[in-house]
Amino acid sequence: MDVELLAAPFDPLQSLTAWQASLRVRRPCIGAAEAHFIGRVRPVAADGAPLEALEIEHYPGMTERQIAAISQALALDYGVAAVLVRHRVGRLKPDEPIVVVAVTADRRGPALHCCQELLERLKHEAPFWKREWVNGCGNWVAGNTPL
Amino acid sequence: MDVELLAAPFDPLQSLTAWQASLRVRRPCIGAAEAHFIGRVRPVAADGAPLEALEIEHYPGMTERQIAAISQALALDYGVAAVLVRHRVGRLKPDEPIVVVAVTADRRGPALHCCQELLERLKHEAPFWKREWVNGCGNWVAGNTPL
Amino acid sequence: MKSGELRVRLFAGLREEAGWQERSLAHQSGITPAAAWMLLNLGGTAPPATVRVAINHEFAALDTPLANGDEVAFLPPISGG
Amino acid sequence: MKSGELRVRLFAGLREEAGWQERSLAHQSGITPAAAWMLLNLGGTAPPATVRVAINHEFAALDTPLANGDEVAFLPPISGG
Repeated sequence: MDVELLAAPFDPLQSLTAWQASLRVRRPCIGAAEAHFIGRVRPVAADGAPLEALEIEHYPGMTERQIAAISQALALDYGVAAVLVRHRVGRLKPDEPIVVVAVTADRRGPALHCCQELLERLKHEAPFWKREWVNGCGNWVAGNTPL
Repeated sequence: MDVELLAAPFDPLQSLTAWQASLRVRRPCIGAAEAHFIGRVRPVAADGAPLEALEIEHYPGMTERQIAAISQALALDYGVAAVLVRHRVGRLKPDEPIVVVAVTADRRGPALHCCQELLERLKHEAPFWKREWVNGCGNWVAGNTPL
Repeated sequence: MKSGELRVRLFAGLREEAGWQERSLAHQSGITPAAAWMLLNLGGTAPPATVRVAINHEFAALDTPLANGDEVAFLPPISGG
Repeated sequence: MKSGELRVRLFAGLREEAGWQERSLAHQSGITPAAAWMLLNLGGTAPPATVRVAINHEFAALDTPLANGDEVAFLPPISGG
């Protein structure tokens, strides 16, 4: 379980590189199956206007706790070996990474399905709120984009 | 569509880094949703014995053509922006990467589902044959591991 | 926070509508998040159905009795990931 | 390969059982992959049900008529990815 909220821009592939290295410290073979998801800021707001920035608010303490609880529960359910979550907070520009989720397991089914469900549960159960900034005005996003 | 067979060991995260850079040449924002899968050699053979090496045979010409055809068809079906496939051939040691599949799209659903189906179709429709080497003896693997 | 108090927190759109992000409230026996919402005049007789409640960083029901020193938060619809 | 010939290729376990990986065969009008399998004595009267056929790098049916110069391949069960 490797969960962190980040206040500054990050490179998901560097997070994955560091995570893989940390897994190799514990055992020579990391899982035979590894699934990742990277989410980035869309260049347009919900109404189609060009987006200036996306602001992400969270509930310090609860957000980290919820992500850790969800990750732990799913890792157990799916029998996966390791889980990584990095999630941005603060003000992001279009195309900046928001989230990376990664799961390593012995088989592709658990890796892929756990990664997908973890992402979905983060979106609905981890306290984050997005505000889209367009022409200097901020609008809170109501809920999530469809799958 | 970015498909390549590799005869030597490779680092999937470096393949992903190069692929992302190549996508950014064409447009400032690569997709808001990106899904990856990495498959590696298991340290044990199908019968549980420690594996010395995994040999992967292919059908030069047909294998590349099949992967490109599958990728193109799925990219169209799911409406995704870009697809990457790297697949090893030759003799691999335990833990070495076999395959990386990556899909970038505007939404998480198409990215995740296309990545998963592409992997499944590669496993069943791209001509690759695996031989497990244990104690100097090679055994052809009959079909795929379950999902 | 003094003993005998509850802490109430608001986030995102709820915070901006109310014009504050954190208040304390006297603890009374049997007080619930629903009662705290009314006592703080947060609008109507109850939170909208889309608002979720957390007590001490865990999701909870609107009618959970609050203990002395609890932190109760009202959370507008979540949009993470 | 000379004109009037077919090329036949075997892979993996099939190649090792037969002891060769590539042969040419005279093209005859109406010849199919199934007939080529018999003519080359690859075992039984037809390939096992798990063996797939490719003609010129595309999957094809066992009874597809082969054209002059075609490359036909017999593929044991695939295990990629």
